[in-house]
Amino acid sequence: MRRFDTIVTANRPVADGYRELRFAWPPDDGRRADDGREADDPAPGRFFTLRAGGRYDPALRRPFAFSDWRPSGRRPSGGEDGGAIAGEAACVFQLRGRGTAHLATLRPGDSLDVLGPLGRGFAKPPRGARPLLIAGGIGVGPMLYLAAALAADAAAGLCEAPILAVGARTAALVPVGLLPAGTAVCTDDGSAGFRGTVADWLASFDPGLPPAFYACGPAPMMAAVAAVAASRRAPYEAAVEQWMACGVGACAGCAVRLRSGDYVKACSDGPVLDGGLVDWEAMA
Amino acid sequence: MRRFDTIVTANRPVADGYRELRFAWPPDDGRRADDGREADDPAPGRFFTLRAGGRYDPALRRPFAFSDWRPSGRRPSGGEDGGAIAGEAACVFQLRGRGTAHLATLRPGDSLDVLGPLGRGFAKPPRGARPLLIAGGIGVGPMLYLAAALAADAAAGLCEAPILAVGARTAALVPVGLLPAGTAVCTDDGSAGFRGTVADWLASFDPGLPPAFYACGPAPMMAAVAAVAASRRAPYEAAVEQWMACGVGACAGCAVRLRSGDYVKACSDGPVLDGGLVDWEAMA
Amino acid sequence: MTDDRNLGVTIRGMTMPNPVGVASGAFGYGEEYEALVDLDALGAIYTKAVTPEPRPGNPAPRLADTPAGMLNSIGLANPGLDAFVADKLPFLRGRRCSVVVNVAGKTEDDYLRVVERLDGEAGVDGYEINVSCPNVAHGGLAFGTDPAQVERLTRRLADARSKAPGRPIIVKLSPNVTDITAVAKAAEAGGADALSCVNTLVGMVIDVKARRTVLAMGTGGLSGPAIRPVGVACVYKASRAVSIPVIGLGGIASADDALQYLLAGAVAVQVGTALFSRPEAPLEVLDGVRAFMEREGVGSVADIRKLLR
Amino acid sequence: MTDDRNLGVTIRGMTMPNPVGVASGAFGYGEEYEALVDLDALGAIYTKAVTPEPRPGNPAPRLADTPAGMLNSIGLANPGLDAFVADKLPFLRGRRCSVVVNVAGKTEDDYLRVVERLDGEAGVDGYEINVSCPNVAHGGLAFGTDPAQVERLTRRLADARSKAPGRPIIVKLSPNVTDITAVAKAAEAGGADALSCVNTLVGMVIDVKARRTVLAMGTGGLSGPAIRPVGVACVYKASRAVSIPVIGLGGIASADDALQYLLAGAVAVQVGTALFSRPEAPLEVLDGVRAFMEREGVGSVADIRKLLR
Ligand SMILES: Cc1cc2nc3c(=O)[nH]c(=O)nc-3n(C[C@H](O)[C@H](O)[C@H](O)COP(=O)(O)OP(=O)(O)OC[C@H]3O[C@@H](n4cnc5c(N)ncnc54)[C@H](O)[C@@H]3O)c2cc1C
Ligand SMILES: Cc1cc2nc3c(=O)[nH]c(=O)nc-3n(C[C@H](O)[C@H](O)[C@H](O)COP(=O)(O)OP(=O)(O)OC[C@H]3O[C@@H](n4cnc5c(N)ncnc54)[C@H](O)[C@@H]3O)c2cc1C
Ligand SMILES: Cc1cc2nc3c(=O)[nH]c(=O)nc-3n(C[C@H](O)[C@H](O)[C@H](O)COP(=O)(O)O)c2cc1C
Ligand SMILES: Cc1cc2nc3c(=O)[nH]c(=O)nc-3n(C[C@H](O)[C@H](O)[C@H](O)COP(=O)(O)O)c2cc1C
Ligand code: FES
Ligand code: FES
Repeated sequence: MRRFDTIVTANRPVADGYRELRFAWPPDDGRRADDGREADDPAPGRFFTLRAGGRYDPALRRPFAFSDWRPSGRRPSGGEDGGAIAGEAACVFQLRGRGTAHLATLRPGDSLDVLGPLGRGFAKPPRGARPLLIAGGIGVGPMLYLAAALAADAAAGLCEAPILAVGARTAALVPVGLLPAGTAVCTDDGSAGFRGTVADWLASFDPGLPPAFYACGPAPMMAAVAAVAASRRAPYEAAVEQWMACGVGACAGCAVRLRSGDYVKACSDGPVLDGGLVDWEAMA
Repeated sequence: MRRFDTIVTANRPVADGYRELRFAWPPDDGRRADDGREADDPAPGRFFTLRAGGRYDPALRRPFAFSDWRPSGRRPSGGEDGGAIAGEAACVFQLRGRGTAHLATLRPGDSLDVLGPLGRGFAKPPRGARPLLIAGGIGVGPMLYLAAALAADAAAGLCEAPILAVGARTAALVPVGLLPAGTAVCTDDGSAGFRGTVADWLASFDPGLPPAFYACGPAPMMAAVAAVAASRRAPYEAAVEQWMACGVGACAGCAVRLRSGDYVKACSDGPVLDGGLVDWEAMA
Repeated sequence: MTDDRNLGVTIRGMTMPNPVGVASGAFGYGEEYEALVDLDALGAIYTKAVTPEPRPGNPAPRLADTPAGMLNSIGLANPGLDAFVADKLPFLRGRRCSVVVNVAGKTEDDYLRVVERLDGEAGVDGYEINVSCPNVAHGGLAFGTDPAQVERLTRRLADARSKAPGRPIIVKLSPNVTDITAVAKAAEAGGADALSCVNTLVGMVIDVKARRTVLAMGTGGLSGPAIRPVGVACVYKASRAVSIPVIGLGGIASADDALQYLLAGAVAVQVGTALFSRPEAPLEVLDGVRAFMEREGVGSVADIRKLLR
Repeated sequence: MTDDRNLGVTIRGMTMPNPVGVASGAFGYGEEYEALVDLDALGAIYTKAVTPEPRPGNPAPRLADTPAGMLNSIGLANPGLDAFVADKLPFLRGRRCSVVVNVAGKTEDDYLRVVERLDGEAGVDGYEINVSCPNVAHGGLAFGTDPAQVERLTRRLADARSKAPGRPIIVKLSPNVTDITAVAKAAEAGGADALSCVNTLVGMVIDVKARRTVLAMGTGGLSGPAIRPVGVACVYKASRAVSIPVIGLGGIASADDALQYLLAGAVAVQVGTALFSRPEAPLEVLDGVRAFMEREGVGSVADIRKLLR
């Protein structure tokens, strides 16, 4: 984890009100460790915070999940540029308020103030389980990244192939260009893919294998997945969203209520939590 | 006077820590009236305020004097574009704090929020008097504009040719590229032109005719010109600087103390005031 | 579509055509902004403070820039009661919007003199009693911080109102107090028809390079978006402590800001500092409040607060 | 070049290596920021509040974004005295910077319990008494607003300090009072060794779309650059009302901000909210203060205030 100033490499619309922001990732940062949980590993489910405006306004940085990350390196084949591959990270963000409005104005080459990687990412699926990835709204970024990572793991024989489902109100809100082949698209109005919520889709879907749930999205969706996961006695890795100040576990600002009544910190205990333990009602 | 959103046309450095900002002036605005004092006339000595940052931070707009203004119009000869000439206004600004730091980042095509024209500009010189224009620091913008206007008037036989003197600590602070031929440059360190302050220069300068003083710059310089003007019993049109809030005479925030002890408003009674009446000590 | 009459706000005998006014001190006496703002579209103009005698105001500089805000130490600069009536009131008379005169003074008698004299003048719709001015000394502290004195002053003013009994007395509260509900209740007990909430917070900016305070007076009043959360909390508390209407202000720059105040319990709002940045701000605020009421199907401005969960 | 020893600030038996600390609640118990900030370069760590019992804190959401600031209603969430000593203090012990424990509680006895227990523990250099916490009810108002109670509590704490008599009692003042000098004098009279100034202002943000307060608790504490002018004014007044040292905080994000406080009369500063935006802010502040002292030829931090004209 480190605060650093870097450079925007791309910033483009990917759906109505959604953009993908890409930026250079410093070469000496974020080498992926083998256990996938190392402090500097930008693993799926982990996040970073951006300064989204002036020096002190907004006073709070804005958190975003990695939607992609590639370390810098060298192509073994070399080439004109000596084979250098620049490191890059990305997020998919929704335009919500003043912070994201500012981020939308950034152009390639603009400076970007990043703090990360932060938080706990997704655990690996149990052997023999089918990873079911459910994304809604701003949850699409981290699930895309997780889908890609699990697909690579599956190709290497480390887990079963993941299935990604993306839910949205209507087709225009789905970042189709970013979705891997085979993604189940669900729209409330039926304008693309399955008509209904991802929860509806889930109810009618047979994963073949015992499922392992992964989800990120609005609280009602997260709660619906929790119900399905509970009924199937399946593990549920849920990435939560909560206002943050420090992002490092120091301020206790990002409290998430568990069904036990206890509070955990979204930034350091999460953002990935056991979805069966979270009090989703309190998050709504 | 009007608040409007326009477009930056140019923004370039003109000296160490000084930039010239140019922007489109709306076609239906600021037609110059004959008496030179019309509400919408961007005359020399008048100013405008810019929003220099976000929607509400800074909360106070920043005032700048016109350093140039050209109305839109049509070339009588026509041409490919039908002879259209776009209106344009400009200021020369010094990088001081957060507002001007923001302005320095603006690029051609960026939007600009302008309120103006505001305030009272310079009076015409008395017939037969030699206009002596003294600029220091951020005062250079309005004096350039006044020098150009008086030169045009002089060419039309309406007044005597003006003489412009520009003072700075050192040569690098002088926007040489903007100065008309014949400008007397004074530097404290003698790195360009006359070695010494503009007041020193003035003391040794013989205008030939009875002088009419015009000045804009730091308070000590303004006070020195006041002394010279008083000793020569010459008129002194002095453009003052004071923090402003409304810019239109409503808030009484921009109070400037006169030697009488009364206060006047820099924005609506000025910014051009009778330099002999201002309490320059209180401005320092 | 909501009928525009539903935007009206009545306080005692004064009916403001809509809930969005311009705050005292930020809009002069109206005339100065005529070229920039359609005055007839405003709900009310709260004038710059009027004192019995002309006041030159404080030494300069009187302004400082702060994060998302500003400091002022204008010091009640105003032409005085006679000049107000002779030179400023004629322009204000006959405006479609309500005209509320902000009243200030050094002593209680000063306040009385202003109200008694203006009661005889047409064109004034109400009085906003500036008891929160840092310049009116009272035991070393500002006037409006002592509930007992606020109650007494309010009662004297309410009693004095004979010629124009329909004009409301609106007491303007300071946020610089330990307990704003105590002052609010005191004003209500004294007979205030409404409260306005809040005046500026006491603040200071030091120019480190020059090694002195930016304001010649040292401290000044902090206003602008920076103080909005303080104002909203004050209105929330004050409106629950009294049964007279509360007018909210402090950092309102957009409709969303105004709606925060209206949801917190205000029946009307004022726009101050935001005028400096965007003179058309009050009209944009009004448009947004109107759109909100239509969208939410709210019948009157005073009903907006009922929507708060 | 200024010898770094001149940056030291001594309060009773505690000597902070430099005047720049990190504010209570913004830096946890130090450990959380270890990867981001060189703790040994700080002047002091003021811990998150410690109460006798563990506290889960307030319902969520606990944070809101405001213009140039933020609201928090963390609610003194902390693991309690025993867990603090067992789990947090060992990490803090042996840091080069001073460790000031922020003490809170529901009753006066709660405060005493924390100080008495910690007096027996090495690694604590001083106590910051959080009498300005909106959660400690006292006649409906926050504790720290009543001078008599502040004096009594301070006296009890100062008297109780037996095992570690060198550790200073620093009373942290609330800006939510009519007269901060009255509370400052009360703390001094009770035997406080220093004051810290200011805690947060009471504020509220309403989510207009959701029609409810953003914070689950309704109101929260406003911090960040927005409140800096209020903090500077409070330090200016408090430091002139007492002869004990004052530590300034509230919206400090840069050296210039810190120097405003030091010129206003503070002998040291704390950085809170700015840490969230820029964890290295306190070190940048320190560099800037050091550079200022060298440039101006000031021999000690406490002499900076003498430069104010
Ligand atoms: C760990 C984590 C990962 C996230 N990943 C993504 C992502 O990949 N893509 C994405 O688009 N968004 C993501 N978010 C949410 C994102 O941080 C907010 O949308 C963003 O901060 C909004 O900033 P703003 O200034 O535009 O909106 P604001 O004007 O500040 O807020 C607009 C509204 O959004 C809500 N909001 C803002 N921030 C948060 C937050 N942190 N938690 C809950 N509600 C909030 C508020 O209720 C507010 O009303 C993530 C949040 C967290 C905590
Ligand atoms: C009528 C008028 C015309 C002006 N014309 C020009 C011009 O043509 N070119 C130019 O460079 N500047 C001009 N100025 C000054 C210009 O407005 C300030 O330099 C600018 O506002 C600084 O903004 P900032 O945010 O960069 O600095 P800040 O960080 O806000 O201020 C930096 C320092 O500048 C001083 N300062 C800032 N604004 C003012 C002000 N309005 N009056 C006095 N002191 C101030 C303050 O003391 C402050 O310490 C003019 C001012 C007035 C009143
Ligand atoms: C320049 C200025 C002058 C003010 N003068 C007065 C005044 O004369 N009387 C008064 O009651 N309030 C006065 N105020 C306070 C405002 O009316 C208002 O209460 C305060 O600024 C908060 O609102 P805002 O944040 O929208 O500006 C003044 C404020 C400013 C900025
Ligand atoms: C998230 C958060 C938690 C805080 N917790 C405490 C606390 O436990 N005890 C305390 O005395 N002050 C607490 N404060 C107040 C700060 O220490 C500080 O007084 C205030 O935030 C003003 O400084 P700033 O603007 O630099 O943040 C907290 C502030 C924040 C933002
Ligand atoms: S954001 Fe500070 S603890 Fe999570
Ligand atoms: S800036 Fe408001 S009167 Fe001049």
